[in-house]
Amino acid sequence: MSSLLRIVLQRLALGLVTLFVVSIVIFVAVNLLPGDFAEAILGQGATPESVASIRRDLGLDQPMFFRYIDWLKGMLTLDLGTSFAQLNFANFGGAGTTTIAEQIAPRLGNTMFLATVTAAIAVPLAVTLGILAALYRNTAFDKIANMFTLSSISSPEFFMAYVLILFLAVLNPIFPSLSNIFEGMPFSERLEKSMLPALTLTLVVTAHMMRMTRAAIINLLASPYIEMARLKGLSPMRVIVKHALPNALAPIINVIALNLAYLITGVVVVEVVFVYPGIGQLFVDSVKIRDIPVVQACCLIFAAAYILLNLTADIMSILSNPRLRHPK
Amino acid sequence: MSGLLWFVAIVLSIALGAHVFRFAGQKLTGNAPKFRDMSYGVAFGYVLGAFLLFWSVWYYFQPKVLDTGVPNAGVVFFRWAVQGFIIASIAAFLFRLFGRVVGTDGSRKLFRSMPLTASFGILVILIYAIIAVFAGQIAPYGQAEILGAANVMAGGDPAIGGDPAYPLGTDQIGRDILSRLIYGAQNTVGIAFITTLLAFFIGGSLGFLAATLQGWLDQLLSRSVDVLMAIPSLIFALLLMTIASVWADRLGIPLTIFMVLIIAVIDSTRVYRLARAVGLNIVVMDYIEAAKLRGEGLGYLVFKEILPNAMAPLLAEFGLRFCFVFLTIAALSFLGVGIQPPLADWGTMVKDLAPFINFAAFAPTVAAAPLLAAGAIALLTVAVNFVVDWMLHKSSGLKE
Amino acid sequence: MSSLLKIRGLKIDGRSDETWNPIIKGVDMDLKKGEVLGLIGESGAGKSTIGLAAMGYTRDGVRISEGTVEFDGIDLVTASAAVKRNLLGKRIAYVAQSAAASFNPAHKIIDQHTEAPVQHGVDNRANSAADGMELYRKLRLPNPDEIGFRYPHQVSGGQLQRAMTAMAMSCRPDLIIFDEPTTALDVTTQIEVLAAIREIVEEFDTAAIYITHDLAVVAQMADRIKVLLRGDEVEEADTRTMLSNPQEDYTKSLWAVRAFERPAKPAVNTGSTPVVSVNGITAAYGKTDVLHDVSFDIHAGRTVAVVGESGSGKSTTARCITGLLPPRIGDISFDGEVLPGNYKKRNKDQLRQAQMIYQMADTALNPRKTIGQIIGRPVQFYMGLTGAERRKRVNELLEQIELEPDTYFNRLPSELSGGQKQRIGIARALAAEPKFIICDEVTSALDQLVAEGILRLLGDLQDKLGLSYMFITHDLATVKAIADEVVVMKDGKVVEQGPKLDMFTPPHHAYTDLLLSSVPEMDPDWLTDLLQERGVDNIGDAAVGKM
Amino acid sequence: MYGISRRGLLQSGVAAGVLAATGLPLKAQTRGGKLTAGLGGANTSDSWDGRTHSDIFMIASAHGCVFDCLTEVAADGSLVGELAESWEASADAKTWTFNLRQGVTFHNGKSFGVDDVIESLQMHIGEDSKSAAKPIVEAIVEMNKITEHQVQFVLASGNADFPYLMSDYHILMFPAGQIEEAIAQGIGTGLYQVTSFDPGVRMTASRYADHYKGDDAGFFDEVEYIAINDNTARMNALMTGQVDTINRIDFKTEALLKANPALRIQEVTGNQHYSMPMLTDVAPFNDVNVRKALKYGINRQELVDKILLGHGAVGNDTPIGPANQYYHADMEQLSYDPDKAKFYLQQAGLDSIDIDFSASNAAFEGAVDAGQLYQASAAAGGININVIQEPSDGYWSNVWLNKPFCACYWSGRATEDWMFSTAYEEGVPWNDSQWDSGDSARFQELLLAARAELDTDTRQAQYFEMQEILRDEGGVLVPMFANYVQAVNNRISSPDTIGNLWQMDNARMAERWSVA
Repeated sequence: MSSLLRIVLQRLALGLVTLFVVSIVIFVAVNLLPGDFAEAILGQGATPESVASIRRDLGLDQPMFFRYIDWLKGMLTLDLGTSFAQLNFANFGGAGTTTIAEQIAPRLGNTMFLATVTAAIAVPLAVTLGILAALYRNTAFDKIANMFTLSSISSPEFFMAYVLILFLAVLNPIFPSLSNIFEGMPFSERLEKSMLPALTLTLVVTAHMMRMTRAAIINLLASPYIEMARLKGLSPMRVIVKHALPNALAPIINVIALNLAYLITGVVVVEVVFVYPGIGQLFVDSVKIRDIPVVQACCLIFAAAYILLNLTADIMSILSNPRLRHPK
Repeated sequence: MSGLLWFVAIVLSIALGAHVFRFAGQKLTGNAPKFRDMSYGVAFGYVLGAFLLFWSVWYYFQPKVLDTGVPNAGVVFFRWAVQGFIIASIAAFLFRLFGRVVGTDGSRKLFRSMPLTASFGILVILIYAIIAVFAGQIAPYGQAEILGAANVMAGGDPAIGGDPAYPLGTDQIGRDILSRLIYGAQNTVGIAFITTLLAFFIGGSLGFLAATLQGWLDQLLSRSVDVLMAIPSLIFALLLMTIASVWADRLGIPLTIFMVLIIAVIDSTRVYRLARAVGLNIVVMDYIEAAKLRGEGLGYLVFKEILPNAMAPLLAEFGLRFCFVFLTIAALSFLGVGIQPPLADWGTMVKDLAPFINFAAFAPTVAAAPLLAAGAIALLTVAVNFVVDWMLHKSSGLKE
Repeated sequence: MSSLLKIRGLKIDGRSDETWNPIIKGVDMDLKKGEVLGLIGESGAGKSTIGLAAMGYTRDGVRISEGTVEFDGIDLVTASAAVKRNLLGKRIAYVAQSAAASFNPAHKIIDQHTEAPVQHGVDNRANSAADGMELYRKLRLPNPDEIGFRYPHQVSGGQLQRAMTAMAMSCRPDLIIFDEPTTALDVTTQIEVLAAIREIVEEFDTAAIYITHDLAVVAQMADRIKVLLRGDEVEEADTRTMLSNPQEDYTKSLWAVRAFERPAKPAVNTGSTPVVSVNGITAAYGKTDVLHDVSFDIHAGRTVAVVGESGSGKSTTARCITGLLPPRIGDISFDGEVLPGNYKKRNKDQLRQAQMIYQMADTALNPRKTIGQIIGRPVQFYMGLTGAERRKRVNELLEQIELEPDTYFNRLPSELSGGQKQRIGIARALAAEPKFIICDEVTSALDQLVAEGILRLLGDLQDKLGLSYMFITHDLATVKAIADEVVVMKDGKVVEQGPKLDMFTPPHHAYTDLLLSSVPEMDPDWLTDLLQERGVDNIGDAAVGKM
Repeated sequence: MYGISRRGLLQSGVAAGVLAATGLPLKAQTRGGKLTAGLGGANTSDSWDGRTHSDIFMIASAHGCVFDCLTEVAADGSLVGELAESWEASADAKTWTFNLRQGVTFHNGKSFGVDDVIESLQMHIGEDSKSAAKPIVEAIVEMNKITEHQVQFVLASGNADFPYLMSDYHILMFPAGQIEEAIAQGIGTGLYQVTSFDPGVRMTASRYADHYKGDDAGFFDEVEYIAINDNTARMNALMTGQVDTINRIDFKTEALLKANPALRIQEVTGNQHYSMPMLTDVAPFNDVNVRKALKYGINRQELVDKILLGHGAVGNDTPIGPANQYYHADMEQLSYDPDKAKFYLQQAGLDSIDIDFSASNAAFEGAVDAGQLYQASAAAGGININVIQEPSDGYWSNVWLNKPFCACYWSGRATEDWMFSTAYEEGVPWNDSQWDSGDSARFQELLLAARAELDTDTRQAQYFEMQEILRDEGGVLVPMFANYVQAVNNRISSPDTIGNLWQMDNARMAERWSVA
């Protein structure tokens, strides 16, 4: 058990180091964003004096290194800082500014909600279809499923989104095409409004998950212990559930984690199409007005989610491996 | 609510049908093994398939125009889809037949073992290649040519603002959309292809180098790649493209070149991973050891011993990466930072034409233009995926 | 009692490139209750396919096209899936080649053991588990009450193989198919498993089909032997008859292989400089030493066989000699001159002088290069020959390894048979015109007839070119056939070394003794005798250090 | 194209806003229901701070729903009182006295008075203030509280337009002493009280029960403004009935929208204009003949047709548009005439001329295309225009006011004086043509005179003359005015007269529209 713990801790440490390096990369990249908040927000009114005054107020005249240290300090205390917009607003004399954390939390919550709804539809669907395709491989079912999944992997998300809008919102008004969810909305309405983006994402990720599940199961079905189980006269169901699935868990978990990571980070396009107030929208909007602290925070959250999910997958597959769980 | 009831009723009747089907099959065929050993799920599948088939036929023959005079857009689109599917199948079949008769022994053998999907894929790729190369000859107008009438509607129906001279209409400054769609093949596909090549050049050579030399170089490269890969690619690309857009402006270098570089670098991380993994598998082979012990240099090892053996998985990956790059470019263009006008590009076209989708209900042809642009993207990636899928299946070495 | 299993006109097809090709071309078989039938044949003979077909089971891409498989009056070919499921595991059981792969890694051994009885309703779980422990005890597994609660990876290969036999016994079947159950094991481990299987089969009077490619093994296990060749039946007879009086040419040639032995060479002059001298090398992977103070010499024109079980350090020694693993202590000298430890520091000539032939010809030849390129490269690299000269030299080499140059020059390795590939490996080594060649298990992946051909070729080449060989093998028969001197290794140490004759005449070191005595012989009574000699209780101890 | 109205004449001193409220409902408007609007122009940095407002979402939310100003521009362009009941000026237009409406309460119950006015105005001044309304408020040298409901402003110099300036959407009335709280929560005196606000996403408000505007305005029980910056999504929301109205419709689909019987399109021309300023102190633009040549070399109608797709009106090189009170509509229109362009070039002693024109789509959508069209048309007059595409980032700080000839955008100003004093008065920072007395002393003279002139007719004559000067000699090409185009679902009825000062009926659709 101790070796297992050590491996898990090692992975965690590696994840943290990666996150740290990623934070530097993000910081540098974001700070290379040309033009700046002052110019972006002032627009036509950007006289050199007003730009300089805003820059001074926001601390943009500090060297990058000091800004990074400040930022990192904030991160370590889970303080994401305050957006330029809010800082600028504070400098106007306004008060009651909201921090980025407060600003992002509901957005992240919305994105997570979308990801959860999608996962709730996509994961069982994909795993079931994957198992079925593996069981009935090379049959018409498998081939049709293969064709459909390949097609849906291949289509750009926005295409999927528009096709769904066309069929489920315009031609048959079943779901609203505008996902303007907000806090305090009843769950059922929220669900209804999130349905189209969730379905779009489902189409995108299901295909991938299904194919991977299918491949993992087929890979396993060729292994001698499955043959052994069959030769014991076990029912096909039992062979799958008792003998194949436990061993297919690691790859399946991996695929699910990867796709969840994708869901949280890859939703930008879908959020833009459906006007879904998620973190992807916030990111795009913030890039537009060069609100660097928000862009940084978003990027870091994306990267952290990505690293965390990969880490989870990694650890889960370690945990699901009996060799590591029960060392000699 | 009634919709839900209908749904439940249909599912129940299919479930019942499955039972009847299996039972009847067993009785009628005198308990032939096919029916005797048929599980309930399979029977359900057959009945469901039959149901869908019947429904499709029924739906296909619904009237195109409703009693109220409004076009039944669903049926129109469905007919297009079905007709497209049938034409595609026939074309793929004929193409495969052609391949089986004409060509060298090797190519004929290849075509003999080819599934229809793969031959369809190859056919589509060929057609795209031809369109891309001969866009200038095929397109009725230039991609940036501003014609007299702006905002002509697609479909050529003057009643809703169309003009038969421009079957897909013109955009807001009067460029012919059909021509732009054709030129889009050149730009979108060409740029994606170059980007993928570059990504493979960078990722592939570094990956093999890491696999062959191992040690600190491998560690350094692999950890850097880990870091780059921890930043979601679309987000990273978006960020870098925003940065690049200004540098492009300032330096007067087309943004497209930056885009090619950025996507190539981001994508090369994935290629690196694969090349390194494949390389590591090959490096442990005894023939590599034999070459090393012979005293062969690094160049010989990488290019003469490793590369030829890595070609199959790399080629398959090339297809997949191409699709990915293609979709990324489309997505970036869709978000407004990709290929810049006046170059015609499908992603931008989808974004620009998307509002027409809203009008599909009463003018189906109008919605066709954005769907065609998006469909052009989808069709090529589907085709490439079909071919790659077949290649992977054939070599069977590196499935997923 | 009529026959338990009756196979008539069994034909099986395999699919390749979308067409079905026959792989079993009509086999008949009868098996009475309690009888053990040995199925013997070389790779590709269809042994396993027949074994599985006897259970009414075919793998993917394989189908029974004709014939009947009647088990206790039920035709398994036409029986419904449910009927077959009811028989499998309960009345017909299977023991696979690799227990490590055939036990599900996710479940404990005892859970897998009880699965068949519980699922078939033969017994409840508790009773079945208790019975399992009883069987483990009978099979002399260590800690029989506890071993079942381990996961498969926590148990050694030989023990796992016995546990699988126990699992096959769990429902007390009428018939067990043993599919090469000892092939993957070391000789010393093989004995225990063989003994266990034989004992338990006898005790429960279970009929069995024993599939193997090893004549000596089948001689110990089977009442009758059936010889197969490429999906066809060659002959069938009871064991003693078959051994003493084979009828068919093919069978005879199989028997004859075992008699091959090269004449002994005169003793080495004392004082002559050995070609290769391994001087007290200690080497490590990471921090653990895997070789401890290994020393031996290889003289010109001589073959030194390095013998030992897997993990004994044979291949590591080879890696040290080639310079792939620089030794931590000690050195290697070549013609009296000390070589740099790392191959990268050796010069071209030093590299040229020592060549290597690998076990797996598949991985030793670059599959993307033609034979001409593979052999031509060292010719060009070392000798600087190009164009027609190079082609000429390659042709010479191909002739030396007895392959027709014009036929093979442009072929790819995938178009060759296993033996031919191994010959190409030899030619590639020869192309460097070396003095010394390391042969790493060069015959262990080959069928016996082919292996013999390779050994003969190597011997001839040695005579012709005066080569020295270091011959790494775990197979003592090979040692006997070609070695001049023998080095026995165990756990990274040299246990014993000397001329072959000395080694095969007692007294030896205890380990050498164990090793030698564990090699099965063609005598049907060998196992019985050996067990008596060693004493039943000592069989388990034979596997010291193999836990 | 309707809704172009002329502002009624205002006599100095007294406000017309004696009757409560705005607009003049021509038909009975039903109360109740909900207005859902999908608006572009929202940002995550949005807040209730009026000083930062610049785009429609917040203007419609704050100025149009939650907050009030002292005065209000009605749909027909006339100035009426909002929180001020009446006002009068001294003869020199320097001292203004405003009588505030009584009995008005903020949404938190605080009653409205002079202190609120003074404090709300003071928000905009101060050294660090970045308020867009700073120049307006800075002009006030004294604010005197006369009674609880009467306030006096003393200006640095006379300004007849002062009451107009008080209708500016930045100058919202906040509760004194609670400004921070009011900014955080959106507490104003407007018709609607905030129920939720999510910056860059959504704003909802409900009708404030006892509002002083009574039954004649604010007909909805609830309003919901949804931020939809994406054109397609906005259109889609309207088409699928998820919103009742949207701003800035996509011209591409206009024909199809018009064909939809359930919708109608509102289009008005306001003061929003696209311009091409040249620096009149830089050669060759310092030569009035070159400027004239350039004015004749541009094909304005073509620009309107191609850049605005017809959704606009040709400009006459003045920034004064139909929404201004003294818009000189009958002034002779400049038109494309390459011969005249050639003629004026010859006057300048040139046969042909090479000119660099800097443009970026940051100036306005299609600016680069406009440059190319200009290039094509000007060539016939011997003017060789070289269009330089400038980076979008930093366009306003690096190109505008720096490059001698570039593309520019102005949203326009409610009053002539405000517009002129922002960009045409000698020495002001945004004078993007360096227009000064050296170019036209008469213009600068008139500007000062008209500012303090309380007599309408005199003022009109002065402003007309200024527009003529700009047309003939000015350093700014104003080729076109862009229309405000919005679409409304027929479920919602709107008055016949639609405000043209700002999009969405002067951002006051929640106040003026109702359920049909």
